[in-house]
Amino acid sequence: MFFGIEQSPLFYFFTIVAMILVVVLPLTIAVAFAVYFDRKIWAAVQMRRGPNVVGPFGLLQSFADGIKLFLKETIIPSSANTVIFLLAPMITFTLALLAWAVIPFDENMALANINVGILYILAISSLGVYGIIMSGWASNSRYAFLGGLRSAAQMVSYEVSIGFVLVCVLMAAGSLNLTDVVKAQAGSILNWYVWPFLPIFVIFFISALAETNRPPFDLPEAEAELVAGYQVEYSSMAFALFFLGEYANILLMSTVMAVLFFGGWYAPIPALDFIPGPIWLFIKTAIGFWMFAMVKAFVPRYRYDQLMRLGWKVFLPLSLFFVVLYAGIMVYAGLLPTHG
Amino acid sequence: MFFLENHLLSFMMIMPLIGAGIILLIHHQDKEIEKRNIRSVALFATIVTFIMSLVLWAGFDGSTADFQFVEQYNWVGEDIKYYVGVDGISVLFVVLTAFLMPIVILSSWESIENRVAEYMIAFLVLETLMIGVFTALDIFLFYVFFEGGLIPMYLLIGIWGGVNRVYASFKFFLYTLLGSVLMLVAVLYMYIETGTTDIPALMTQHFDPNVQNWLWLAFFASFAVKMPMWPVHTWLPDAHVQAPTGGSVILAGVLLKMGGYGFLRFSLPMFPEATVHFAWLVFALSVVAIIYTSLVALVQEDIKKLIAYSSVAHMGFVTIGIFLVNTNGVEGAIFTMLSHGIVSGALFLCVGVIYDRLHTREISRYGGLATNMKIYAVLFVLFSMASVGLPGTSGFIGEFLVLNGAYTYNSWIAFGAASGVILGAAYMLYLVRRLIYGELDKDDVKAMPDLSLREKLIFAPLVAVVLWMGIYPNSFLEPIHTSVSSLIETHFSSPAADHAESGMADAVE
Amino acid sequence: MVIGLGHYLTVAAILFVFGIFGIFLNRKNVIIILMSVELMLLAVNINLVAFSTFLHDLVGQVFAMFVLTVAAAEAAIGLAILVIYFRGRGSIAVEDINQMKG
Amino acid sequence: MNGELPSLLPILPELILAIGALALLMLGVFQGDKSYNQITNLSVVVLILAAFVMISYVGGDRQETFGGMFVTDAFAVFTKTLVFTGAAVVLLISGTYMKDNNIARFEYPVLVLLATLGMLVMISAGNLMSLYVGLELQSLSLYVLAAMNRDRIRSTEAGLKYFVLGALSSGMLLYGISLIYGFAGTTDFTYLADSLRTGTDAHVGVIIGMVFLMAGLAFKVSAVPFHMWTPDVYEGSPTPVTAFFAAAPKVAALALFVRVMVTAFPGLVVEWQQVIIFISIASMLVGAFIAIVQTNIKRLLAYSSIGHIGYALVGLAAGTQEGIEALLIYIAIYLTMTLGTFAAVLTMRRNESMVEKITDLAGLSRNNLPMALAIAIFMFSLAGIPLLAGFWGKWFVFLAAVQAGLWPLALIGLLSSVVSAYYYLRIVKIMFFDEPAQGFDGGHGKSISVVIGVAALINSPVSYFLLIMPLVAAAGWAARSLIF
Amino acid sequence: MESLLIQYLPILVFLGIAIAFSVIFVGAAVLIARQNPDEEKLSAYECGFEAFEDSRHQFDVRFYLVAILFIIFDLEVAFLFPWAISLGDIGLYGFWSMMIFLGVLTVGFIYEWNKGALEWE
Repeated sequence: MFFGIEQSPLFYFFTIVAMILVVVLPLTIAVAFAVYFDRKIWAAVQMRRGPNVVGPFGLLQSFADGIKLFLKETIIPSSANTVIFLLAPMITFTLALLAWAVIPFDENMALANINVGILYILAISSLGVYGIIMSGWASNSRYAFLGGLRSAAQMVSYEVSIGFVLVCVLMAAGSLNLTDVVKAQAGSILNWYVWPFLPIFVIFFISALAETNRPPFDLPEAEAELVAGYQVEYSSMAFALFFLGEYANILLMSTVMAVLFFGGWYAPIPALDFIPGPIWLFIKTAIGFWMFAMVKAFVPRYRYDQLMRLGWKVFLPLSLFFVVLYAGIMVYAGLLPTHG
Repeated sequence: MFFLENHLLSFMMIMPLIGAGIILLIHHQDKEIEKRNIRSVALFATIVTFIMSLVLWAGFDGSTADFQFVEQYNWVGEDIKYYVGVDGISVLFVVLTAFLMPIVILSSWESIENRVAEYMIAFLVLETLMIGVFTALDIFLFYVFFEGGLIPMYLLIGIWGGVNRVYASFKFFLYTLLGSVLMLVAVLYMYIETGTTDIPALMTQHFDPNVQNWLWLAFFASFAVKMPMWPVHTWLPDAHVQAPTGGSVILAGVLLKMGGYGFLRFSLPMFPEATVHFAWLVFALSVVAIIYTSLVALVQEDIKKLIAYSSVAHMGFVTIGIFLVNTNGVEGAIFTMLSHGIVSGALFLCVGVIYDRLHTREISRYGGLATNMKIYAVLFVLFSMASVGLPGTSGFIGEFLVLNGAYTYNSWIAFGAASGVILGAAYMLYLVRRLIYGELDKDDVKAMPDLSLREKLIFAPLVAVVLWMGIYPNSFLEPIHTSVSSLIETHFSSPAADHAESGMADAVE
Repeated sequence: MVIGLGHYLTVAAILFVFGIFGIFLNRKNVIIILMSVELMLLAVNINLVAFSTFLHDLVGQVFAMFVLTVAAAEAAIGLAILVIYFRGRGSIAVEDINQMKG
Repeated sequence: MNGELPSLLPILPELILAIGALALLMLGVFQGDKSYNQITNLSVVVLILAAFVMISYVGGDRQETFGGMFVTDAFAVFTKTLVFTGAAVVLLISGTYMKDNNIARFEYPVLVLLATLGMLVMISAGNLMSLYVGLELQSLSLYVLAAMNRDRIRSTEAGLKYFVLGALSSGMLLYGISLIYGFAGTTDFTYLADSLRTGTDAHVGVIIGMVFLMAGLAFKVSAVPFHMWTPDVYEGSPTPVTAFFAAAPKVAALALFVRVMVTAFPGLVVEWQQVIIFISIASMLVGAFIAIVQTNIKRLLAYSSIGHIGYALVGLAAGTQEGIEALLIYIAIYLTMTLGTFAAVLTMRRNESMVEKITDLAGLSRNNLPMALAIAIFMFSLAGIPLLAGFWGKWFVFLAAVQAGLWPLALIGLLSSVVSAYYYLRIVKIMFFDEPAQGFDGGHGKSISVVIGVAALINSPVSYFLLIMPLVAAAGWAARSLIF
Repeated sequence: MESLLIQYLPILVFLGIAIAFSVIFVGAAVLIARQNPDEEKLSAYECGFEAFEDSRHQFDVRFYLVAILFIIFDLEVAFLFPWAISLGDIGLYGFWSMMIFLGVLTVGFIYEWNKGALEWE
C-alpha cells in the first residue's frame, strides 16, 4: 500500500520500535500511578489521607519522587564492586520491562506472539533473581548480602509452586502460547479459568506476592530488620530502577493473572465486547493490583521461617497434588484439548 | 589294582595333596608333637608317591615310544584337556622327583623349626606340580604346572631362606615369569593355528619355518631361563644361596630339569627347522656357560654359590647334548640331568649338613673336615667326584655320551665342552681341598659331630643311586632309548631333515 | 546471511572447548569448574536441538530434556559435595584440593 | 493415541530394584539411621529377588521393550548377574566399617541399589539415550557414595574429584552422542549399526562423535589416559565404597562399552579397534608401572584395577566373539578377586581404626595365617599366575588377541603382567617374609570372613576343576547373544 | 527456522531498548546530579559501627540447600510443560508415566522433609 515500504526490513524494524514504545511508555506511567495508588490504598485502610500535596489529590507525587531521586547523588560504597553494583538494578529493570514483550493485549496484539510465551515469562522472572543476588553481593554489606540471599531463596522457593500452577493452566489450554490461553477462555465470565482453577489461583496469587517480594512476604527488604535488604546501599536512580522494576513486576504479575485466569482481553459477558480488549485487560490488571495493595495493608508480615515453610511444606505439595488431581480429572473426563 | 594302574599318574599327583590336606588338619597342644606329626605325614606321603613311581618305572614298557599310563578327560571347551602320560623321556624325571622328595623332607627334619606345616605343604604342592610338568600331555596343562611351581618355590625361598631371601625370591620369580610369558604367547599361537593343545598332536604339526623361528625363540626364552643358560642364569646362584637346603635340592634336582625337558618335549619335535637353525646359538651359549661359569665357580667363597655355578656349567652340557640331536647327545643329556639331579642334590645336602652345624657357608670357615667327620668326608668326596664325572659314578656316563655325541657333530663344540670337564674337576677338587683337607684349626669346626643316623639314612640311597647309575647305566638308558630314537627319527623325517643332514655334514668336514 | 547448521555447531563447539578449558586451566575456584561443566552440557544441548531441527526429528529435543534434567541433578550433587568439602577444608580453591597425591 | 503399554517383563528386575530402593528409602527415613542393618539386609534381599526374577523369568532370549531403548539378552543376564553379586557382596561386607566410622546411614544401601539400577540400565541400553540415563543414574549415586564420610576431608575430596572428572567425562560422552545423533540421524543402536555398515558410510562427524563417546566411556571404566581420578577416589572413599567402585561399576561400564561398540558400531570396527588397542596398552602399562611405587593399599589396588581394565579391554580390542567371551570371563574372575581383596582390606583394623599402608600387613602370616593365605591367593590370582583363577582370564583374553592377529598387544600385555607381578609379590612378601607387626583387631563380622573364604576358594586351584567350565560356557552363551 | 527466529526479533529489539533505558536513567543521574562523595558516605551501612569482618563470609548452608532443591524441582516443572500441553494426545499411557515420575519425585520430597531439609528454625 505504502509503495511497498512495509516490505523493507527498516520499516519493519521501526514498526517494532514504535510498538515497543507504545507499550513501555504507558507502562512507565502506569508504574508511577501504581505507586501512588498503592500508597493511597494503604493510607485509606489506615484511615490516613496518603499523598495529597503534589498535584491534584497528590497525583503527581510519584513524579516528584522520581525527580528527587534523579537529582540525588549516586553513592557507590567504597567496598562495593562497582560494575556489578551498577549492573544489578539495570538488570532488574530491564527484565521487568522485557517480560511484557509476550503479553497479549488483544487478539493479535502482542509484541512477540511466540509459541512458548508462558515459558518465556517464567524464564524472565527467574532471571530476576540475578539482579537481586548481584546487588546483595556487590554491595559488600552484610545487610545487603543477607537480604539478597533471603530474597533469592524466597523467590526461587515460590517459583516452583508457580510452575506447577502454570502446568495446570496450560494443561487445560493445550498450549504455551499466551494468546491461545486467553482464547481458550473465550465466551463469558463462566469460561474463565479462575472458576475451575480457583484453588490453584489462590496459590498462584500468594506465590506471586512472594515472588515480587510484596508484603506480607517482604522479608528481604524488611525495613525493621534488614534496613531495606539488598537495596540498602542504593541511592538515586540506581535505587529508582529497583523500585520501578519491582512495581513493573507487580503489574506484570497482575496482568499475567488476568491473562491466565480472568480471560485476558475478553469481556465478562459477550454483550460488552464493544469495549476494546486492552481496556478489559487494563481493568482486570487494576483489580489484580488492588488485591496486591489490599493484602499489603491487611496482612501482617511473615517470619522468614514461616515464609519458607509455607512455600516448601504447603504450597509445593499442594500444587503438586493439584497437578495430579486436575490431570487425572481431565484425562479421565476427556476434557483435554488435542492437536490433531 | 587295575584302577590304580589306570590312574597311576593322577594318584601320584593327588597323593602329596592329600598329605598336604592332612597336615592342614593337624593340631596338637604340644607344638613339638604337632611338628613331629606334620613331618611324619609329609614323609609318608612322599614315600608313598615314591613307591608309586617305582610301580610306574616297573610297569613302563621301554620297547615303545608311545605314551603310557595315559589319562585323558575333557576339561575346558573342546580343546583343552586333562591329558597326562609318560614316555621314555619323561618317565625317569618323574621317578627322580619322587625319589628326591622324601630325602628333602628328611633333610628338613631338624633344620626347619618354624612354620613347619607351611613348609611341608609348600613342598608337597610343589611335588604335585613337578610331577604334573613331566607328565602333562596338554600344552595348557603343562603351562599351568610349569608356572604354578613358581608360587611354592617363591614362598620356600622367601620364608625359610637366608639373609637376602627377599631379593633372591623376587629375582627367581620374575626372571622365570618373564621367560614363560613369552612361551605363553607361543602357546597361544600354536593353539590358534592348530586348534589343539594336545602335545602329541602338536608334535605331528608342521609349522611354517619362519613361524617356527619365532615360536622356538619364545619357548627358548622360557626354558633357557629355567635351565638356566648363560646369560640369564644369574637368578640361580642367588636363589640357591638363599634357599633352605631342601629348596636348593629341589631347585637343582628337579626344577632345572624342566628346562631341558621342555627342550626335548617341545623345541625338538615341534620346531625341527628352527632347532637346526638356532643350534649354533645354543652351542655358543652353552660353551660360554661352561667355561665362564666354571671360572666363576673357581673363585667362589660360598659353597652353595660354587655348586650353583657348577649347576649352570652342567646344564651347559645338557643343552649341548640336546641340540646335537643325535642319540648319544640326547641320551647323554637326559642322563646328565638325572645324574645331576641326584648329585647336586646330594651336594646341597652335604652343604646343609655342615651349615646346620656352623650356620655359615663360607668355605674359609671350614677346613680339615676329614679329621673329625670321616663319613661326611667320604660322602662329600664321592659326590664331588660324581659331579666331576669320574668313571664309575653317575656323572661320567652322561658327560661321556654328550662329548661323544658332540665329537661326531663338531669337534670344536666337543673341545669346548671337554674344557668344562677339566675346569669342573679344578673347582670341585679345589673345594674339596679347602673343605675336607688341610688343617683342622678352628675350634668350632673341631666341635662338629659326624653324621647322625638320620643324615646317614638320607645319604644312603643317594650313594646307592650314584653308584648304580655309574656302574650299570643301562637300567636307566633302556627306558629312554626307544623314545629318544623316535624323537630323533621324527626330527629328521621332517622336511628340514635334508637341511639338517647337510648342515651336520658341513660341520663334520 | 542465512544461519545454518554449521553456525550452531560452531557455537556449540566453541562453548564446549571453553568448558573444557575452564576445567583444566582454572586454578582458582571449584565453582568455576562446576560452571564449566554446565557450559559443556549447554553446548551439547545446542548441538542436540540444532540437529533435531535440521533433521526434523524430535529425538534430539527429547534428549536435550534429559540432559537438562541430569545437568540439574549433577549440579545439585556437585554443589552439595562442594559444601561439605568446604566445611571440612575451609577452602574451595583448586590448588587446595591436594590431600591425596600420587 | 499411541498409548500401547510396552512389555514390562524384560525390565522387571529393574522395576523391582527401583521400587525396592524407593520403598527402602521411605522405610529408612521414617525409622532413622538405627535401621541401617535392617535396610541393608532388605537391600540384599531386593538384589537377590531381582536377580532371581531376571534369571528365572526374564531369561537369556533377546527381548526389546520401550521401542528398543531397553534390550535384554544373554549378555545382559550374564553381566547383570555379576553386578548383582558385586552389589550384594559389598553391602554384606560394609557393616563393620560403616559403624566404626559413624557413617552407618540407611542412605548407603539405598544409594548402592540406585547405582546398581543405573548399571542395569546401562547394560541393557539399546539406545544412546537410555545409555546416558543409566550411566548418569549410576554416576550420580557414586559421587555421593564417594563423599559418604562427610566429616573426613579425604572422603569429600574423593567425592569432589570424582564428581568433577565424572562430570567432565559425561560432557565428553554427551558431546560425542550429540555428534553421532546429528550425523547418523539416530540414537538407536540397531539403526546406527544399519546406517554404518562400513567405515566409508560414516560421516567424519560420526567418527569424531564415536571417539568422544569412547573417551567418556574410558573415563567410566578408568582406562588410561582417563584414569586420573581413580587412585584418589579409591584412596579417599570409605573402603566399602571403594570395593563397590572396583567391582560393580567396572563390570557395568565394560559391558556397556562392549555393547555400544559391538552392536552400534560394528561397521566401524577398524576405527574403534585402534582406540581400544591404544587405551588397553596404556592402561596395562600404567597399571603395572605406577602401582610399583604405591604405599597405600587402596591406591595400589586402584592402579591394579586400571591395569586389569586394560587386560579386559584386550578382549574388546580383538573385536571378535571370542574376544567378548574372554572379556566376560575376565571380568567375572576379576570381580571375585577384587571383592575378596577388598573384603580382606576391610579386616585391616588396628586399635579400632582402619589402617591402609601396605606395610601394615607385615607378618600377617604369623598372626593370621588363613587371612594371609587368602590374600596371597588373591594377589597371585591378580598377577595371573597359573593355578589360580586369574590366569584363566589372561589366557582367554590373550588367546582372543592372538587369534585376532594382535601380536604386539598380547606381548605387551603379558610383559606388563610380569611387571605387575612384582608388586603383587611384594604384598605376599610383606605378609610372609617380614617380621610381624601388631596383629589386626578381630570382630570384623562373619560375613566378611565368609566372603573372603568363598572368594579365595573361587580363585584357588579348585576353580580349575569346578568353576571354569560353567563359566566358559556361560560367557560363550552370553557373547553369542550379541549380534555378530 | 528463519520464521521462528523472526518471531523473537521484537524481543531482541525490546531488550536493546530496555537496556538503553536503564543505562540512560543511571547515566543521566550520575551526570546531572551533584557528586560529592566522602569517606563516611561511601562506607558500608553498618548501623553506625565499623564493619567487624568481611561481609561475604560464610552464611547459612540452608541457602545452598534451597538452591539445590530449587534446581531439582524447577526441572521437574520443565518436564511437566511439554507433557501438559500434549496430555490430550498421549493419553493414559502418558498420564500414568508422568504420575509414576511424580510419585518418585514425591518420595524424594518426603525424604527431604523428613530429613529436615525444609526446616528454617
